[in-house]
Formats: sequence, C-alpha cells, structure tokens
Amino acid sequence: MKAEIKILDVALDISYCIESVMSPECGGIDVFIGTVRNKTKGKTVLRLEFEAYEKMAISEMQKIADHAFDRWPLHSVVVHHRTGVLNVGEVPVVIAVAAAHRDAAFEACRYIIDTLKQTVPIWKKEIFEDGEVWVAAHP
Amino acid sequence: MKAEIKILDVALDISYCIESVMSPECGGIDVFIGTVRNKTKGKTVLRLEFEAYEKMAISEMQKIADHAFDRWPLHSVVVHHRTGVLNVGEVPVVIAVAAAHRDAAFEACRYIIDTLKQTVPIWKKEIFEDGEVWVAAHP
Amino acid sequence: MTIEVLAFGIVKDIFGRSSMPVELDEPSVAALKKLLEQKYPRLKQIASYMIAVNNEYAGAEQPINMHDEVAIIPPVSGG
Amino acid sequence: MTIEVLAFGIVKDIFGRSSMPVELDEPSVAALKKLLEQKYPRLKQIASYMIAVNNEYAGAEQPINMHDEVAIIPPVSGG
Repeated sequence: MKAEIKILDVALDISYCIESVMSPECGGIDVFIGTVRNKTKGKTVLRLEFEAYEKMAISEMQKIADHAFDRWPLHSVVVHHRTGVLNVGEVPVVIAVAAAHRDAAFEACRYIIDTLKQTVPIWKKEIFEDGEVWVAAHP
Repeated sequence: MKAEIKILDVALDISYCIESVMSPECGGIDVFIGTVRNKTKGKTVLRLEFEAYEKMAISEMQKIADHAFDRWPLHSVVVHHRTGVLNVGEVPVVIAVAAAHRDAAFEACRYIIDTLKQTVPIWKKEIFEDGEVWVAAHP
Repeated sequence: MTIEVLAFGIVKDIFGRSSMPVELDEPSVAALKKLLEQKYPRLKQIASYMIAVNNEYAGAEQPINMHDEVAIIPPVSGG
Repeated sequence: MTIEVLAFGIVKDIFGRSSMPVELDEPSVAALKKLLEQKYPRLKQIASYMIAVNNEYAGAEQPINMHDEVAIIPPVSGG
C-alpha cells in the first residue's frame, strides 16, 4: 500500500505515473488523465491557470487516497496535479490506481477524481479571448 | 468519432494508445491497463500465453467500440490486445477512451473491458510450475 | 458435405490440432455440435462452447454452408 | 488579536492581495466570516467559501488561535 501525491508546476509525466503503480501483484490499472478542453459551454478557451493552496491540497489529496485504501483493496495510487499556465491539450491531473482486480481500480480512480474536484483546494481560471473567469466561483 | 482496434504480438505501447486518443476537444481520458499477475488463487504464475481468433476478435472488439460510441458521447477509443507469451508484469490489454466529460470516458472504458472479457474470442493459458490451464475452460 | 472446423484454446488441445475436417449430414450448428460431442466426449466437460460461422456467434438453428468459416469457441478469457 | 488570512482564486482578486491582516475581536471562524463580509461585500456574491484553519476545513464554531494558519477557500475547481 503506497500513495504518491504531488503538485507540480511542470508538465506531468503520464508514463512515470503508470510505471510507478505497475507491480507483479496487480492485474489491473485504471488511469484518469484530465486534459484542457478547447471549449467551455461553447466558448473558446485560450488557456487555463491553476493555483493551489499547496500544503492543504497535498493533505486533502492524501486523505482521499487514504480513504480509497480503506474502502478498496488497492496496491498503489499516484495523484499528480499541475499548477501554473496550461494550454489546450495539456494535462492538469493524472491519477493512476493499481489493484489485484479491476473493479477496485476503476471504482477507486473514479472516487479519487470526483472527490478531488469537490474538496482539494486548487482553483482553475479560464482565459477566453474576451476575459477570464474563476471556474465555479459564482452561482 | 474513431476507434482503433489492434491485436499485436509485440509489447503494447501504452503511451501511443494514450496519445492517440488525446485531443483538444476532450476533457477526460480513462485508460485501463491489464497486467499479468504473479498469482492466481494463491498459486504462482510463471507466464501466460494468449491465443486469438484474430479476424473474429477484431470484429467483436469493433462491435463493442461501436456500441460504446452509440451509448456514450465519446471522442475516440483505442483497444490494443496482445497475443503470444507474456511474463509477469507484462500488459495483455490497453483500452484508452477519450470524451469531453469524464463520466462517459469512465463508463465506456469499464464497459469495453467487461464486455471484451465476455465476448471476444481470445484465450489465456496460465503456466504454473506444475502444469498449465486454459482459464475459464472448465466449470 | 465436408467442412473445415477451426479450433482454439482448450478445443485445440481436445482435437489435437487447430483445424479439423468434419463430414456433416445435416448442415446446421446443432448437428455439428452433436457430431463433435460424439467424437470428442471431452467437449461436454468444458464449461461451455459456442460455434462461430463467418466470424459471428451462431445460434443452434443456423444453417452451415459449404464455404462458411466455422470455428469452435470455448469460454473466452482475454483481457 | 491580529491574524494573517491567506487568499486564493477569486478571493485573492477580491482582496487584491494573497494575504491580508485581519483584526479579530472574537477569535472564531464565524466572527472572521462576518468581519470579512462587512469589509468585502463581494464575498457574499461568490457561490460559497470555506475557512481553513491549519490546513483543515473549519466549522463555524471553531476557535482561531494567534499562530493558526487561516485561509479563505472559495469554491474549488481543480482536476
């Protein structure tokens, strides 16, 4: 049982995340890769900016991983999240989950990204041609 | 909408599969990577051998991908499956699914691997120290 | 009518070969299964098996024609 | 008691800075929120916000001590 949680301001290394969770004891790995879309509600996105409250974000992500290990029989989990300016097509988040059986890997990976989006103090600003907006800030 | 379905007798290229589905129109990619476990029901596995009825396996995997595209709003799907001898830790299958939203990517990826294991004519022989067995062949 | 039947996985082990000529009086999937099970009783010991005709799973009533590609599909275990 | 409050995302824009000294008469999360909303009415226009004390989400009744690390957490949008 191990979890590697990181916030990085350089391009995330997807292969590294996958290799880190691979193990002879595992039969299935589920990987979620977030990517920056070129559109939000039909509007062209130029780029995103991610800001994190790093210490707390790491601690909240660690809690999510701990909870996933409690709930499913997992072998290992990697969560890497970007900060800084990301262009369309770049990768804000990679989550890799390895388990003996695929059910656990799929369910835990889904749980981790869903919960991360709800509780981890990281903020995303969308930059459009005609302005910018902090996502989810306003009702 | 595109699907790339392949049966290969060389090591699968996970990075290639992921890069193939990445696109500016997508916000989420889910990837399932099967790996050869060192144990089955407590017994040490030395290696696996995969055999495919290739033409039909491709056609069944294409049907699964088509059905996934009908059912979820997906952007692209890659399914690569190995044949031949695989050692512990090697990768028999990679499934990468890209969609605008992560729900579709997760659900479709899960559907594809679950259905693949039920309908696609590929067979796996487990080789132990003291014998070998075609998986699922006997009740 | 003689057809060539493809075998995979455990069925290849049962047949001792990957392809087998079968003389069919009645050209249907049900008749083929009956005939094979008579000749290879071990087929009845496996969990289940399907017949594929021209790369599609075939029902019991499906006819088999001379140049169809026919295959025995034991329980699959890919992935 | 003066505490330093960290701001992120839209709250940093509202404050015009990433860290802000606040003079607290009553050292609780509820009192801090009330004070901030008086000084920055725009805080009431955002969807919601939480207070974190020492890197943990804090309830309204939680006391705040002199050397606690206090942060305003507007709606998160990572991932």
